[in-house]
Amino acid sequence: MMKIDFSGLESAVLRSCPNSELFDGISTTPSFQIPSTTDFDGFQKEAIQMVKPAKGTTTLAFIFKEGVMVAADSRASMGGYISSQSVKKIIEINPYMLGTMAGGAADCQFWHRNLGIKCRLHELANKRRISVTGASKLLANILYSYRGMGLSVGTMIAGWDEKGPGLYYVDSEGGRLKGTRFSVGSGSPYAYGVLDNGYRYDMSVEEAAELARRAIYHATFRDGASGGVASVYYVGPEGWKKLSGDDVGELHYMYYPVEPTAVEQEMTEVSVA
Amino acid sequence: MSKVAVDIPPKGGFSFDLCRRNEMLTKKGAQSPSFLKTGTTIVGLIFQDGVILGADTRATEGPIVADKNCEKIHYMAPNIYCCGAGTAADTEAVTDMVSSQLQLHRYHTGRESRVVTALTMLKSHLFNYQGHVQAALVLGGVDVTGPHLHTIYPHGSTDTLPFATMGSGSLAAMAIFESKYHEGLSRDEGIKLVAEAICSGIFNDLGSGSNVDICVITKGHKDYLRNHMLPNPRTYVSSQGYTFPKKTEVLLTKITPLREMVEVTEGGDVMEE
Amino acid sequence: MESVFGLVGKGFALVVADSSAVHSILVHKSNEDKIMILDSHKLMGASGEAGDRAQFTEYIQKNVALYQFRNGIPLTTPAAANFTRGELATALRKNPYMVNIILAGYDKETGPSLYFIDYIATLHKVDKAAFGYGSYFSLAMMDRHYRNDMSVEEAIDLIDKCIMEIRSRLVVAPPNFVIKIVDKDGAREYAWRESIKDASIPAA
Amino acid sequence: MSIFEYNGSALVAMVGKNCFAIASDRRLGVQLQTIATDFQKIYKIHDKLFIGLSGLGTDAQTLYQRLVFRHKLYQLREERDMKPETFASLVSAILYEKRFGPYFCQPVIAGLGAEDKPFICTMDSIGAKELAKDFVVAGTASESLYGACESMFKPDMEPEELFETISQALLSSVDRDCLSGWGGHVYVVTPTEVTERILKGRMD
Repeated sequence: MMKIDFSGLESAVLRSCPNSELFDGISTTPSFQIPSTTDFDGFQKEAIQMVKPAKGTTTLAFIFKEGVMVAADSRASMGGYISSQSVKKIIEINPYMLGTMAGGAADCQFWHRNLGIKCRLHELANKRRISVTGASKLLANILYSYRGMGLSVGTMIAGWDEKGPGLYYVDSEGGRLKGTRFSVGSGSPYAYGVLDNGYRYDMSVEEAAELARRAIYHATFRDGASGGVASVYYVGPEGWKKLSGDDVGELHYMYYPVEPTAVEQEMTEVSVA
Repeated sequence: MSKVAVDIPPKGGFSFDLCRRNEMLTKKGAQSPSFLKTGTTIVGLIFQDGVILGADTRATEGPIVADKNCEKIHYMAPNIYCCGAGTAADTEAVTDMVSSQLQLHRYHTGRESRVVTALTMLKSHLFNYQGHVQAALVLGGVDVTGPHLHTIYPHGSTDTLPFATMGSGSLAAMAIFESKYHEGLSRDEGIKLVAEAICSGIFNDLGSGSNVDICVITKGHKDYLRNHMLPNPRTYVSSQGYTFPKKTEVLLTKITPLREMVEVTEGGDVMEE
Repeated sequence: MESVFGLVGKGFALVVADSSAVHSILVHKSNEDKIMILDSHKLMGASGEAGDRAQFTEYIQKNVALYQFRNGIPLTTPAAANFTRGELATALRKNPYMVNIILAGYDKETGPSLYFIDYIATLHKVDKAAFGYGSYFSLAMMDRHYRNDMSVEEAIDLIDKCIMEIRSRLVVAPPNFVIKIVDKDGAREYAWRESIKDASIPAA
Repeated sequence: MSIFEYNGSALVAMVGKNCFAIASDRRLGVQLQTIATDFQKIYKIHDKLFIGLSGLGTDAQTLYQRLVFRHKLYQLREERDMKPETFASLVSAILYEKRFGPYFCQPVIAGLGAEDKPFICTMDSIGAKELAKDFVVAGTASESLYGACESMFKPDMEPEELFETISQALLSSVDRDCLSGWGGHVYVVTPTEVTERILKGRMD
């Protein structure tokens, strides 16, 4: 069975811990069985095609004075078919950290859950919560170790630690960006349009929540692959709190009210035989 | 304007002017669409005093049953009928075309049409288009020279047989014919055998289904038994059907009353009547 | 990388287009005016392959003018839009023109109107439209702030927001944009929004 | 994505007690991007004959213009409106004429024939006629529409109940399709009047 050696990717900091098997969980990445095929690329191409990442989604997060605002839609689609309108795309890693889901649902859920375990192990080992920087680095390294094998994840790690609010963008191509404003998914350009224009650092929690909800709504209106419910989370000093989960169907008629007009009577001209 | 676009085709036949544009669209990665196919079991046999044709009534569009009760036994002449399998539009169009040519031929000769005339017209048309016109036909009829049964393949080749089956269900039907057919079948025996062959296609072949149509043609007389058998009635009839308490919300209503057609006859020098 | 967008305001219509002529990674020119004055009260913004764009828009302009000479009265905007769509749909050289069109016009009785015609000849009358990569950013922005009774100043402010957004978010953002307006006084150039300026050549 | 999914559409027609209803969604999209939410897909040929055209928007518009042209010629020649059955054959012939380079458009025809007997029929893109006595569906949401209509349809419904049934079928089906929806447009035609209604649906 061909085994790829990941040792080179171990992050040095964690390896130096004295008692190795307790931390074995942290350092080594769980290595899945690698398919014993000669034509590995061919196999992998079908693998990607088979579990074609449903890129249809809209997620966003931004840092502001009070903390981090995270929002996402809730639609999962496969090509033209809407497979679900109630997918939880904001994953609660731990009471102080959230991750967002874009790309493969299974990949995101599995690796976010895995990241939660690693953060817990870090707390037990070091008696203090892992920083957002540390957590996102952990995830980025894991994803990088599987680079080219077809994982599809585009996520944002948002949280609060000693240094205050933290926000990172991590994706399965190995990218990791620290930033104050991100949007991921097929609806992201629409969300950016509204987000960038309305963003100010000194916003209250309500204003920021409204801006996030509005950006998600506009993305679901224009992008066919986004829709369902706009869920908004706020990460503050005491950890995250879910602020709202409004159906975008109602949001539309709240933002753009339409009164049903009176019944119109219309005469047709006499159609002469 | 630059040119008056009168686009009535000069003399019938196919027009190919969209081909280049469609080719450009398929090159851009959009696959071309699939057409309505008749999966189909169609059969025919010769009995004592003539010919019996049979067909199922399911038309499919890929995996979807588009029509549960379509007609596959096409009228060609008072004494000739033709069952069609393959692309629904092709079978419909080619049988319509040849039936009108036969009618003109009858006016020209003042005699009853012959099955072999229809056969030659169909096969030469199909041959001209080298199988691109996807029509597989079972042609049956009784003319002055007696009963005739032929099958015609999309590329233009034909067989003359005492009993024949075509379409995706032809194997299932042929099994019945091979085991139970014998010379000199009576009318009722023939009808029972044809119905049994079609039923075997309906129940064993995915492309065929719903009901059994039969057409019995004898010297100077024909019985077209539309829906002779209904082996697959609808089983799930919800007794009280659907009622919708929460009415659909309507934004705009426009009612246009229709005038009765007014017969206007000019007075003055009305020529006839 | 090209973006063309437009919107209808109170008594006027605006068309905005980037002005870079690009050939793969090279920018031949950054003040190419892609919005054509079709006739006294019509603007036609076009994006797509350079060759097709120039050829097709001129062909339409000449034919619209021909109609005016022949019949003495100019085409209405809906008529010009339908004519353009018809030509696009039936053009069958090697393969059809690769050109997306935003057609804005002002007619006395019906006021301002904006038409969206894509390269495979789908025609639709709209209040706000956008083509190209820039459309992803500007469409949501326009949805958010657009009202159909906007004044020219408000519309220009919205256009500037869209241009800023494209410049900040689009990786290959075109540097310069031209804005043209059509209202009861006719079709004319309104302004340029340039972030890089060529060496100015004294007007010949 | 197949060419039928380029613009996205949903069409359904249903037969009631000597009346019929024809309904469509209102979205004009370019693949996943929504361009407009008031796109007209159902056209009136004459007072008692409507045609819905799903599939590629440009072909739907071209086909409509050609059908109206041929129907006008017929009116001039015969001095009467076309019966729905005849019109269905006309559409079938026009589609089949392009057998090897087809229009990517699936029509749904609904009309009141002789003695106001309701007639509905649909075709594939090369004119294979498919008459039905209960309902016909077309478009990207057709699979969901098949299910919804199959369960919701009852024979001989009065116009009000027919409107309610077709609207519920349309809205529930488009909610499962990314490419169609954004509101609904329903025509209910009885021998004495045509009622046109715009439905309030989900806009995501």
